[in-house]
Amino acid sequence: MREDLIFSYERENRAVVDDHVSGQGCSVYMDRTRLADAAAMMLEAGYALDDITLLDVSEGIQGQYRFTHWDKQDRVTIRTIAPHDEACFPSIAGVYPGADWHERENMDFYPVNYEDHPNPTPLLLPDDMAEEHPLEKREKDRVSYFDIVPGQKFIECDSDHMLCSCALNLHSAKKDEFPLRCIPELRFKQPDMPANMRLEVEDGDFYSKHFETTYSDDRLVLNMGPQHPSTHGVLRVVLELDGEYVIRAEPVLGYIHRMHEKMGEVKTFHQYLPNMGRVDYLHALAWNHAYCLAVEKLADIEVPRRAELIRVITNELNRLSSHLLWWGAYLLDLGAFTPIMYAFEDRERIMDLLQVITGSRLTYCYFVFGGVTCDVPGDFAERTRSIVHTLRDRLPMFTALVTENLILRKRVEDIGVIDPSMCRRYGATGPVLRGAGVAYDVRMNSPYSVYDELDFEIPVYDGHDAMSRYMVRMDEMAESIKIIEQALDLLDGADDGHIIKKAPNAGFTPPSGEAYAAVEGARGKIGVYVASDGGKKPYRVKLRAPGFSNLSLFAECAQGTLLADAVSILGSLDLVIPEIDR
Amino acid sequence: MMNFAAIPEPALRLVLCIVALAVFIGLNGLLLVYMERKIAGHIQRRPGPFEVGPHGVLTPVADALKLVGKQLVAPEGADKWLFWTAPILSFMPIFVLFLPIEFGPNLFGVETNLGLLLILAFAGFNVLALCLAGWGSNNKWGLLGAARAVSQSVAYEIPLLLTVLAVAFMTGTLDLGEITAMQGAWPWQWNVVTQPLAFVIFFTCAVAETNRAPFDVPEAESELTAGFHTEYSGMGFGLFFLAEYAEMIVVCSVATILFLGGWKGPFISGPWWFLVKMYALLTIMMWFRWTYPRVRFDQVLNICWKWFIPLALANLLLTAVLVKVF
Amino acid sequence: MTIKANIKQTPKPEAGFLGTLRDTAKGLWSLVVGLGVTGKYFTDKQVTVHYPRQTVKPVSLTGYRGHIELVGKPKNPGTARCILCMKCMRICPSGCISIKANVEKPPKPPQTEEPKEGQAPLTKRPEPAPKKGKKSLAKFELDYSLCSLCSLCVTHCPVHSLRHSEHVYWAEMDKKNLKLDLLARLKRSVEEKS
Amino acid sequence: MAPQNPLTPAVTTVDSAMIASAPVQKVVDLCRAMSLWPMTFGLACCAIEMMAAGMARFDMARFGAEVFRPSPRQSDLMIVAGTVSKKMAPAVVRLYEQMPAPKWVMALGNCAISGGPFKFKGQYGIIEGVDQLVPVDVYVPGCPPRPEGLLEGLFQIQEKITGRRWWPLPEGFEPSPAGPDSAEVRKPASGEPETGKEGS
Repeated sequence: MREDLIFSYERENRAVVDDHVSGQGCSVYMDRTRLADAAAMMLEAGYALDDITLLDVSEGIQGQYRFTHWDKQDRVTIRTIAPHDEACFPSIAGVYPGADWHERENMDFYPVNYEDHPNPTPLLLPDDMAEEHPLEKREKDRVSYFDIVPGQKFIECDSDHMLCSCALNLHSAKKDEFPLRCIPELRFKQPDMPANMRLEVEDGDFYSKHFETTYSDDRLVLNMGPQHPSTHGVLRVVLELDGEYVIRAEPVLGYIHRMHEKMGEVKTFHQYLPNMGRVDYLHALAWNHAYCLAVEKLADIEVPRRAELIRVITNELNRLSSHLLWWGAYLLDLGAFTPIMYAFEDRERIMDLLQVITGSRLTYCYFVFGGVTCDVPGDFAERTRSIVHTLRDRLPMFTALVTENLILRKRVEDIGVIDPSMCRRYGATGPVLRGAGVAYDVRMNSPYSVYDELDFEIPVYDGHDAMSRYMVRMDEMAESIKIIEQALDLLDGADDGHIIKKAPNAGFTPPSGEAYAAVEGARGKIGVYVASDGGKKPYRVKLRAPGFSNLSLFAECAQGTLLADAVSILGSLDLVIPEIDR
Repeated sequence: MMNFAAIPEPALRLVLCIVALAVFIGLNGLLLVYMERKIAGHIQRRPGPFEVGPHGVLTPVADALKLVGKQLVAPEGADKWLFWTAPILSFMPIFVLFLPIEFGPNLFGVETNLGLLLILAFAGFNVLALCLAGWGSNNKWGLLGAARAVSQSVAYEIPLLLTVLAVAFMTGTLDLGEITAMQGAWPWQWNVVTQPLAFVIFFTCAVAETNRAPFDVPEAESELTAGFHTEYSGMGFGLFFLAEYAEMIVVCSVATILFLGGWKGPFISGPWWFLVKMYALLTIMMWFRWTYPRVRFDQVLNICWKWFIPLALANLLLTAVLVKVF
Repeated sequence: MTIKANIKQTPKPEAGFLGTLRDTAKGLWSLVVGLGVTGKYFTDKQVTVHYPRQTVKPVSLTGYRGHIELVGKPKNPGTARCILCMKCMRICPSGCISIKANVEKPPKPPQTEEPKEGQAPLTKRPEPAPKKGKKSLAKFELDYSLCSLCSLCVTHCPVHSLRHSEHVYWAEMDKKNLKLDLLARLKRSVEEKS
Repeated sequence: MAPQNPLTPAVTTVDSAMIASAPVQKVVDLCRAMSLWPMTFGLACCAIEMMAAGMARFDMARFGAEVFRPSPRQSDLMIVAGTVSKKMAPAVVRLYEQMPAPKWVMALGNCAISGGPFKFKGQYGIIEGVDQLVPVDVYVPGCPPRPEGLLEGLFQIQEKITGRRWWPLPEGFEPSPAGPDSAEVRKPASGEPETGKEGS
């Protein structure tokens, strides 16, 4: 009965607007056969792909494709469902190349297939875990989708929203025109290649073997990572080199996959908080913030103004420390050893300050539902002011030592050209997108917290190259200082407590529902999707990591560059690998 | 060191000289390692080695002894013969390089009127060693590093030679002793005044020749892990390390002789002036390393072929004309 | 709403012959400027804290959370305030706290067990069900190697029986030593003081 | 990294020394302790604190340990800084095997010690403690540990090599957190105040 209902929703291509409830803009339910066309339409309309989430409910596996428009304040989710015994979706990687990784990730975690996927290999899990699907729910754990989203929350969209017409168009086409072939043995398909053309590889692991498909005498296949100084952790990039030129690059992920999404389902809402400090340990507070915002949206918690201000201040301090580390590490990639030392000097000061209130130096667990764990001490404002002043005074030194340096400029100018269309296709956000000349910042486009009361600029550079991304981050540091100072001024007037009176306690169970919250992290748009069935534990947590999308364009961006430039591009994307692998 | 000119027998003199040089290179290597780490530390506002011995002076000694005591590993599939030849080959020619250098009045190993040529010729050996190291270790990073090293060294030898030639034109000799002798004690009597461009080019090329930052592309840490010596452990790595520092000493010595008046200096000339000048140049080299980002590999070659060689040629031409005119 | 985007032009090398020349000159000068910056810092004061001889305490260690510790009662510092509500154990995300209680028969309040259990908390006991008899803390173990220092146990403790230690200089050669018996630690710290 | 069980531990056989004389051994050990070159090998959060320990404020260089070598062949100390996933495990083992003897391993942070916060029932992706793969010499707990913790770990490795602690104890240093049993073992044996194993 219910199953009928959910499938009927799809057949009718209903658009549902529930932004204020779940933070997802409008949701469109459609039949999975039409997905590829819908994606093409979305791309044409200028939407960028945020992420692809799967939700395992008793009706089947629901695919949620989240799109964002950069200019309109619009977030669209296309939802489609596939029954468990026929879990197969058409791949939209042909339209949005960024979907490639999202789909591969989903194939790792769920027993689903994506038809016509260009490269159906495991992404995050080791290749010998192909038969295990850790996020697949047991039969008895599954709940109905309507337990998560009660029927009354579906509000029909009667507007002339683009998607409604898009849905109508699709509806008018006959269903038979989009046949879906479900091939269960789709995974691990080796590309068809004549045997004599295949390079015989005796050693190397699954990924190297999978990578080396064509035969050529003068090509060198090189494994950069998982232990390599410039991959900032354990990213591995398989490179095909012709001399020093990169012919093909393929990042291999999963070396620090820490099961964050699985942990979301086995821990309670509170217990999941410390994980948020460890997804992206350089801008941990942004993840704290996104998760708390999502859960607060779910449980309809209003956060006191003072708490919001503290959140903004600490968040921006954290952004400063993250950018400082990036600056140093990037210069380290480019071969300068000293800048990172100067950057850490300032970073240490910021970390000392954050440590006073959060208790740790980088893996913060400071925000809780309804506020922050503790109020700032009395001398906090004064200390913060003096620290950001010191930093502001040092920024010109950074410019003199590095930004204007001839050698650096030659290393970053016109390197790693990423244009807006590429960002759209891959879903890149953050400084990568702003370095491509697109003014998109979650703080500006869909303001959260108290950002809309503050006066600051979103630096955007139109150069599309590594230099632009570099400049965006350098300018953002100055803007963060501005934000902090203004928020500190406002903090004196706000004395409604650092946390709501009846803060959720250990037995906290938010009502069932789903919520999505996005914040602007140092690396881009951080999105947290939480679905709850009314239990103590989240039913599903999806973390949309900006680095994941940003890295996915590396393969295209690095093609034809020099090895040294590839390193420079990797650095300019500002990667934190645990965030990508989650 | 002692006055070698007083010893008549060339053979004995040579043996003594090599022993003295070995000590000199070893001591200077340790000193340079210490100096580099201290300079790096101070530039980065930290003390650098500090606790091992007073102000950490024993740290390089500990490093050296540790490297000696390390297990030697040759990777599977490496050409063992080439693999172990390479570090030795990189270190051995260093002795020859030191022989004609005149550290003080009559303080040199071999008196030869082709000293400069000898140094330039044997400096080329190092490339061979790096090439063998990269090729022999059966490592892709090593191979890339070796390829970079070869093309860089070959390219930079040309402007180096051209600038040296300019000085040779002026002085009319290739004998390092004579070149020193033709310069005066005071800075304005040094060749650097008449050949400033040559000095700049020579010094930059010297930085590149010794694979020092910002031209350290063959061992670019963030790109090629450790470049040609990726697979070397223990003393194999130690020898490369030592050879690099020894070469730095050689190029700075040559620069001192060619452009800065060698052991001559104001007030009391002598070997101390030589050491002061040499160490000043070494300090500048280290200062470069801890300030600049690395130049990209193709840019390294571009700088050489498109800037240094034409400039050095022009300089040489001008020198030739001027020498002819005056 | 005063957030606005500021679209700027990325600095590019100047065009034309003269521009290139100017650019090159500026670039070369920038190299000298860079040397100047590092040269200046060379002579500057160092920022290093010479660790074992000096520590960053107290200013820069404020707030740092070490592993958790039990807090003794104000009057009886050798006994933990703990009321055995087990909230900390339940909320701990990594399950690093294990608590064992002694259940005694109601008629005999004085302790007959080992001395380290101390007195059963008699004053306020809102949480545990008192029907079965008095409970007293027999064991409070922390497997620090699992802890994520999230402070959830500390903030959720109803009687403030937990705090973070300042014990941050800690390294062990044996993994077993990372399991702490907090009750024994509390005892010891009291003994040391007296 | 051929397909193998991710839990295959590393091979730890070492050739015997060429010169086996006690005084030589002592000097060499001292040199080794004072020149522990770590490998540039960051895994996760703790890697940032490892970097912080190398930076100006804490400056590991003071103890001769700042030469972060990117190649395992030239390093003496592997600092496992972060969570070791099953996918990464073969690489960790391989890196350890690539290091020339004598070599030491420090497990930095709770993830490397035991899986830390990422250990839960039914976990599928991480190795619960790097000591299952490679022999660990010193454990530095914390999530992440402060850079001082890393320095203490370094001192302990030096102590393990040479048999004594070389540096004074910092102010407010707590000798035996684990309890009297372990303190017993740690009592300074030779009478010198800074000897023994109190650097826990």
